[in-house]
Amino acid sequence: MIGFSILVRRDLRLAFRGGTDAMMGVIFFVLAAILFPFGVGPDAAVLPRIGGGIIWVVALLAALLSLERMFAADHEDGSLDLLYLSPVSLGQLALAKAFAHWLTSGVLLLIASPVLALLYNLPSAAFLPLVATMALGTPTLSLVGAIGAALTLGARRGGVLLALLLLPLYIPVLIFGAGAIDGAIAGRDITPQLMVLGGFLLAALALAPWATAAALRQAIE
Amino acid sequence: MIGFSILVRRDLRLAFRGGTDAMMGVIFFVLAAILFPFGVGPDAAVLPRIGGGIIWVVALLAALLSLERMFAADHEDGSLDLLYLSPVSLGQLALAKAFAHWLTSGVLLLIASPVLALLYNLPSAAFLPLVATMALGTPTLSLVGAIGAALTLGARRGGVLLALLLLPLYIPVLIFGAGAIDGAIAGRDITPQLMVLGGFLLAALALAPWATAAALRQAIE
Amino acid sequence: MQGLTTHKLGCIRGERAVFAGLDLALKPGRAMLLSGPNGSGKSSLLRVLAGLLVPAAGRIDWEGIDIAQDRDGHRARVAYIGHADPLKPSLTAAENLAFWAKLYGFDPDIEPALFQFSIESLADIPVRYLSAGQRRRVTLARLALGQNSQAGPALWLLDEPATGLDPGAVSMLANTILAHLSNEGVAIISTHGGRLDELLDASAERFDMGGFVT
Amino acid sequence: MQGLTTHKLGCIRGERAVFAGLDLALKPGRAMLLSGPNGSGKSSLLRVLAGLLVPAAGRIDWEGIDIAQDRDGHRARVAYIGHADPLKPSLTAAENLAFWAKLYGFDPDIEPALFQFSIESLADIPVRYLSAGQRRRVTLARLALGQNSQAGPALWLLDEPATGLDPGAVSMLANTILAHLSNEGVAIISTHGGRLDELLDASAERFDMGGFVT
Amino acid sequence: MLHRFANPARFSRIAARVLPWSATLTGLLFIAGIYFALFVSPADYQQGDTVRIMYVHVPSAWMAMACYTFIAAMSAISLIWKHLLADIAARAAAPLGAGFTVIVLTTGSLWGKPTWGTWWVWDARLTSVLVLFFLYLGHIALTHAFDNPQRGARAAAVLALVGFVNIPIIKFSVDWWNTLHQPASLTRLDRPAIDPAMLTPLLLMGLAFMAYFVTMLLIRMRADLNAARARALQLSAAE
Ligand code: HEM
Ligand SMILES: Nc1ncnc2c1ncn2[C@@H]1O[C@H](COP(=O)(O)OP(=O)(O)OP(=O)(O)O)[C@@H](O)[C@H]1O
Ligand SMILES: Nc1ncnc2c1ncn2[C@@H]1O[C@H](COP(=O)(O)OP(=O)(O)OP(=O)(O)O)[C@@H](O)[C@H]1O
Ligand SMILES: [Mg+2]
Ligand SMILES: [Mg+2]
Repeated sequence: MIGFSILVRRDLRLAFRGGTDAMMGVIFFVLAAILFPFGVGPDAAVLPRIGGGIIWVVALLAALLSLERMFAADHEDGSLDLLYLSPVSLGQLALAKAFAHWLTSGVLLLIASPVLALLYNLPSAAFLPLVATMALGTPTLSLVGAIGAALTLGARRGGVLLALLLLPLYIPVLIFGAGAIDGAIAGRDITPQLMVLGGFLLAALALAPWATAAALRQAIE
Repeated sequence: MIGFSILVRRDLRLAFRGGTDAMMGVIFFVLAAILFPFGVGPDAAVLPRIGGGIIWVVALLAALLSLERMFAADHEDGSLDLLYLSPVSLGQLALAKAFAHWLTSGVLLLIASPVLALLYNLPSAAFLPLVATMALGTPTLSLVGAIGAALTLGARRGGVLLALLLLPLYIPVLIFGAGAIDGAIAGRDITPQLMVLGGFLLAALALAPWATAAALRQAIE
Repeated sequence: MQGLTTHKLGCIRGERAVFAGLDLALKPGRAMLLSGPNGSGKSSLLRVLAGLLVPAAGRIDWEGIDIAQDRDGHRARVAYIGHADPLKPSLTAAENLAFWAKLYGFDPDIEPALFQFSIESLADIPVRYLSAGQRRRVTLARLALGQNSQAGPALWLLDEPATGLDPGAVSMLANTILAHLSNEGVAIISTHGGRLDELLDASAERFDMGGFVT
Repeated sequence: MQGLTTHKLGCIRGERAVFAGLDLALKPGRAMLLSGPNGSGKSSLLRVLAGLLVPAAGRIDWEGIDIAQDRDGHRARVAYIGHADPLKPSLTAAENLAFWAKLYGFDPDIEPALFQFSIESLADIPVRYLSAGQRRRVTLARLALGQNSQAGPALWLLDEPATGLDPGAVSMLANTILAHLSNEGVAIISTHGGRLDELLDASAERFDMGGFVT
Repeated sequence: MLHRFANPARFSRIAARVLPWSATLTGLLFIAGIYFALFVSPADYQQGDTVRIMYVHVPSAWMAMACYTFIAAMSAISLIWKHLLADIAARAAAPLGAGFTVIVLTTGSLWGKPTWGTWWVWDARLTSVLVLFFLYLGHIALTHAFDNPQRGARAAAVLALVGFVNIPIIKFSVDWWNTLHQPASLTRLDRPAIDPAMLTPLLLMGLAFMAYFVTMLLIRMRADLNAARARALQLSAAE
């Protein structure tokens, strides 16, 4: 676990110094959310209706955006070789990377989302579900994203490929996340959706580090 | 002009081989457009209402996305030094880079947008205006984006900075682009909006290469 | 058999055989200088020995035991320096080194390592602002980190470590390597000739990869 | 005064003076070997001479005329090789070279240049798959491109060009430089000693940057 | 180098022997299946003749899932035992699976229009099949994304295993969430809830799809092996 925290702290420091694109995700998130009213027209009573969905889609795109270079810099400058040779296992590395990614994107999205909810005039019943689904969903995005980032390391047209690979894996999270908010607005019980999102998270926690490690092992050659 | 076409062809080849992120923009565009119905709920009659705005916002984000590395790779591997020392002026380089960026993102967005309009069930009156505003607007995005990309070369937290710099410059394009589509759906004359977009494009064509060249000159040291 | 031996080692990269049938033997306390024309497979061999590349054929033994039997043990005994400098431009030299020291469980005091390569004054400068040779020194200081720790790596695999170093720094590197050898360590060093070769001459075997290109 | 001269040249990087009061003079047909410890400013000097960095003080004359008077003319006479290899990994060696040849208006036939550095067989391999020395050869082949063209650059500024080259390739490089000098060209080459120095010895001045570090 | 192809060589020989039989069987099963589906089985009292879409829709749905399962199994073998044939089998099966999935999606939409009144709804069954389609596409793209084919195979294998979680979701989506789509009536633990007159053509078509898959798989694997051997010969000739 010491290795884990060393790795997380390094990634956070790099993100803070601007060495990585993780922060980009949040800026993107807020920016995109601000842009939508300009595009759609702010007067429309339509905003609260679509707000939950838009916030979730944008969160997903923001996660995707910052993922591509999760391992790329370390791959290019030879750091990945050294990380592999270190006493820390690749599984732990994967978990640390995903956790750092979540801290620099997911958590900030989480904090930003109530503000956006205000911006979109979401009914107050939607606030808690929005934050809850984000809290359950964004770690899954980071964990699953790590698999994709590792799989496409050094691939031709990596960015496109990454999007293609992650799209099917992200859609379920999106559906249940946005579904819960809609449900809450309609006054329905959203426990089932939260359970499913929690299940996704548990499955991702169990599977993703393993799969990411396997993918990284292939990328080192 | 020979230099211009050599540069454009190189960038296209690199994009095709997957060396750059330009194509990422389009995939992102289509992907985002596919995701929205998942998030917003497809049954809603709301999709055609917000379709034009969404398409424009997503186009803008797609342009932004592929901009960050417009000059970055050339900066890192020393190619920018050689480009500067070549007989081709930095202004021409800036124009070539923006044009290549537009060919690999804007044009594809242009082609994809009618498909998305279908997907969103936009009224048929909106098709031509959508394509026309895209045709006038996306080159402006590329040209203005080149300034931002050059300014943030080697800067700390470049991505965030880029987004912050470009956001205010992009919003006018977005407002008039999305406004034209709404106007067309409402049956109004959209010539004024198209004129404004055309004006933006001319201004960008005149100013952006010069500003980009100045920014590049600062980045080489 | 003590030290490192390879048996009929072969390597394939991108569907093309780089070398085949390679037999090496290196006793503790000795270095091996790998030479050979560009593209003859020196870097590939070092990566295979480090366990970064899986050999297409043959095996590698350490103290007579196949390293494939004990991957974790092998990783713990390898110190690898590649062509690239695995440094983050936005972190300072000291931060870069401290990270690797902590991750590898080395002594967290990096001062002696900085001193060994005479880069104390660069410690707090972001690597982005260092010259090529200064960066290389920071990379090499990692070797000193392991050396100054209790159970540092025994097998050093150095891929043209002297690239970009001035003569003074080459001597520092040579001294570091000689100290490692005197500790019963093993070092395999790829090189194209130069001062480092001369300084290590007395303690090194030589191996020319030229003959094994397939 | 023929050739290149500098007067009281000074350079500041990152708010720190790297060197100051530098006076150089180099006649056509001569090379200059720059040496000096890591961080002494060799690369910085070469970048200043190339016009990539603006000097903080002093001036640079070519054939007695200040280069600041004629930036475009100066750019056209410079061939610059830096520490990094400006090659795109996804393009083949031939595509990379052909691009620079076309952009600089050199002879588009790159065969002789490939031949000069003995990399004909690598022409169609993406640079991604080349070894470090093979990449360096591709970078250097750019010099041959200009040389084989009608009015190639007269001022070569080479920053540790022999990095990663095997002895054979160093000879190819030395021959290329000697041919350039015999054409009344000028070359300034940073180096840490080694074979290239020996091969160029007869046609080169030496200059130690060590004394100008501020 | 040769020992790597010794085992595949044996595979090629066996495949050559099996192929004519499986191809013939495929043809016969298709003829019988189509005959029963079009002429023997009755039209549905509710849906009329559109019910005959089922005889394509359901077998291709089975095969789309079975094929993915096959790929996942091959991927596990490839990752654990590093067996060359497993890589090749997975690579050969992916486009076939993608094809079956396209058939499910199109026949489903065609069927949906008359019965549900819409081409498409975003319910769990339909969505998870769409996800399956994207997974196939990702698998194919990843396989070919690297200059080193082995890297592509390994990366795709990891993806196949990760994506396998989708298969139970497709299978049980109709039970876990109430959807428009038909729940399982045939592949249930108790007795099939379907008229035998409809069961016969369905089973015949299922077997025909299966035989078609095996035949195509063998053909594609053999072609792949031959290409690899040609490349190896070329390289050794160049040296
Ligand atoms: C694009 C839309 C559709 C998709 C993606 C789809 C997908 C599937 C899948 C994956 C299965 C296999 C289930 C299993 O073996 O457990 C299946 C079976 C079936 N589908 Fe669809 N389907 C679609 C539309 C329809 C429509 C419109 C109908 C008719 C109303 C229909 C009727 C059936 C029936 C009767 C079965 C057999 C169930 C069983 O006996 O197990 N499907 N479908
Ligand atoms: N981009 C930069 N910004 C600020 N300072 C820099 C930058 N690049 C180099 N320096 C500093 O300028 C000084 C001279 O660096 P330069 O690269 O010219 O040295 P050098 O003689 O080429 O060294 P080497 O032999 O290591 O290549 C060094 O102290 C270095 O730290
Ligand atoms: N990632 C790769 N994929 C495919 N082939 C590669 C790869 N890296 C290197 N090669 C090829 O393998 C051969 C050996 O390369 P290697 O880097 O081991 O040579 P080297 O002896 O270290 O050369 P140098 O002296 O130039 O560093 C070369 O022909 C090279 O083109
Ligand atoms: Mg090498
Ligand atoms: Mg230097």
